[in-house]
Amino acid sequence: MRAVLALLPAIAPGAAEAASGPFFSLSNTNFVVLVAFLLFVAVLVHFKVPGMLGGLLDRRAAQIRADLEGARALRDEAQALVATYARRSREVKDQADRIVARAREDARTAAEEAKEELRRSIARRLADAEDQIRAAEEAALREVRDRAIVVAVAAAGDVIARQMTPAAGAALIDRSITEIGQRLG
Amino acid sequence: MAESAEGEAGFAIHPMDQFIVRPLFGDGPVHWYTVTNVTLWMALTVLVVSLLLVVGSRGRVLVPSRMQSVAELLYGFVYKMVEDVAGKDGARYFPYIMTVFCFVLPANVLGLLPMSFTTTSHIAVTAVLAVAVFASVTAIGFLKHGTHFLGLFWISSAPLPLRPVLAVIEVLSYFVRPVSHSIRLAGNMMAGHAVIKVFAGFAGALGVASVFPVVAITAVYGLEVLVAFIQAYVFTILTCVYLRDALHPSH
Amino acid sequence: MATEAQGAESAAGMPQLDFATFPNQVFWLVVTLVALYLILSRVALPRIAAVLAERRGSITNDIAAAEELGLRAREAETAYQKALADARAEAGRIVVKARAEIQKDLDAAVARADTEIAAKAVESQERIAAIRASAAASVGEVAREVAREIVQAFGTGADGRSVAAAVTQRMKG
Amino acid sequence: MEGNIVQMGAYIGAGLACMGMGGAAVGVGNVAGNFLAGALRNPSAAAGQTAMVFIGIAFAEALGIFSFLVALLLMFAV
Repeated sequence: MRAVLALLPAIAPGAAEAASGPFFSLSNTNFVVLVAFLLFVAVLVHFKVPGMLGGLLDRRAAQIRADLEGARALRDEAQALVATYARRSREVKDQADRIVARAREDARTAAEEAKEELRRSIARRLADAEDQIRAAEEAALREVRDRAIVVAVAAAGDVIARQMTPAAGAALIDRSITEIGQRLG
Repeated sequence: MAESAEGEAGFAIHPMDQFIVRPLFGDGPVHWYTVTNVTLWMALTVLVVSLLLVVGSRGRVLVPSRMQSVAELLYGFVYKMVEDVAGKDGARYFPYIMTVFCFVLPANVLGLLPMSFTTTSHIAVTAVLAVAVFASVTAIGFLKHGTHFLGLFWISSAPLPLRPVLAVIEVLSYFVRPVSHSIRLAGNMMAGHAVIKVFAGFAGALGVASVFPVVAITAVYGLEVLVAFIQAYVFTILTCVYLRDALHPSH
Repeated sequence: MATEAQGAESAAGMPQLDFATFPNQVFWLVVTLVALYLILSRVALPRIAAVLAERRGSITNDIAAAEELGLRAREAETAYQKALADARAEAGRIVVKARAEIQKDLDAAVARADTEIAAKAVESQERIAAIRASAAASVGEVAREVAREIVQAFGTGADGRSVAAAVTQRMKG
Repeated sequence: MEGNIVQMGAYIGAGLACMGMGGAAVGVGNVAGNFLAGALRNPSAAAGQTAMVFIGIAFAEALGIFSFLVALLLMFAV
């Protein structure tokens, strides 16, 4: 606009020539129109029309920036959400691995404990069984021995009873008395 | 006639002098190639448009500067107008319509400057524009629809006996289009500038009271700014309307 | 005014109807329109259209990307939940499987222990039987031995034959 | 009063032609007034019809411009 205004004097001669007389005169319609035009521009400036138009344009720019940034923010937000889920899903692998590993570990320890327990109980059962067997064997041995003694005593009694005569009995008694006397003495 | 006007009452009223086409350098006959004030102001129009649309959009930034914002608003305004009025397939012709708009609007606005020359106040200029629009729209109509384009004049919704009469009227109004199209623009621009000049002519004889004509001219300036924009808008939207008639003659 | 003689009347009246200037105006108008059209269609309009399209594209792209990312986030969430549930199920399956294996091992071990115990029991049974059998043989011998000792302790001499006969007698009865 | 009777006729004709502008004024006022009345009744529909209003005003005004043109022609070109 200003550049165009500056151009005006260059082309003015042609126009000014049309209306004869000096330029700065009320008789020169070009001058009058120029004054009115400047007044019109002054009125516009006074009512801040250029500022209003500038403000309108600035508001448009601000609106566009807000739109752009709103969309960008929306996208960033979604991206952040995805990132958190990506992180979490990476963690979930660890977590899942941990869960599985813990389960496997638990199972293993449980198995070991159970085996240990089983080994102990089997050992106990074996020990019991062996004790029982040993007792049974001893009982068998003892029974055999007892029977041998019973048989021996009874057989000895039989033999002695068959051989015992009155004389021999008296002699036995005598020897027994002396034996007692010896022992008492 | 001019002498008699000069002789009367001391008023220097030459409202039409501002429209005289004269050579820019020296005096002489106006040949078709002569560089005249027409050349100058049309060149200024091109300059303003280039400044606004080419230099203004130079940055190509997403958040526009003021100049770029103006360029985008102009673009969006005309594009929306073409799309709304002429339809989606009218968007192909958007550059042509934008060219028309980008000639008429700056020419109108530049004509408001004091001592300027208003190219659009000349019937020769607006007639060329209007005839160009008329011819190209008619050509588009026939190229797109062949003889169906003539259905534009045959109002099939009207009662049969009335149709020939209506057809005559429609054809007449179709051919009046470029006339009214061109004279509306030129007449509007001419009238406002002539009024301003007439008021300015009063000032010389009024002395101190010439404040009144000056204030009146200021008021007319406000009206003229409006008229400059509205006439550019109307010229462009009528172009779109004619284009729509060519693209969709059934409506 | 500043016009030629032949056009003076009309030019002074209405310059718009001074046909002498028409070729000039039409010529320059055509030049102007062509220049404007070239400037607009070659430089200005594509540039502005590109800026507008880029802006709109940027916004729609961002919003579309946001929607797509949101979708992916939801998918990731379900995948996350699913992975967690899968892990729990897997853990449960592992525990069940491990328990079954342990049970199998335990059963096998118990069976082995049972057979071992059973074998030992059989062995001890045999040993007891052997003891008994050997005892039946050795009882007579031991009893003869002991009986002779007893008889001798009573001072009455006894021959081995009678003692053995007595023992045999006893063992039969 | 000296003068040309043709010129007198032309000036009278120009003045008469200016009456056509009154018709244009009535037409433009009619369009604008009816639009305003309609817009006040249904403000939501008004925004979409501003283009039609301008087209209507332009048509009505063009006829006034024609009479103005006739006046100019009579004054300066006849």
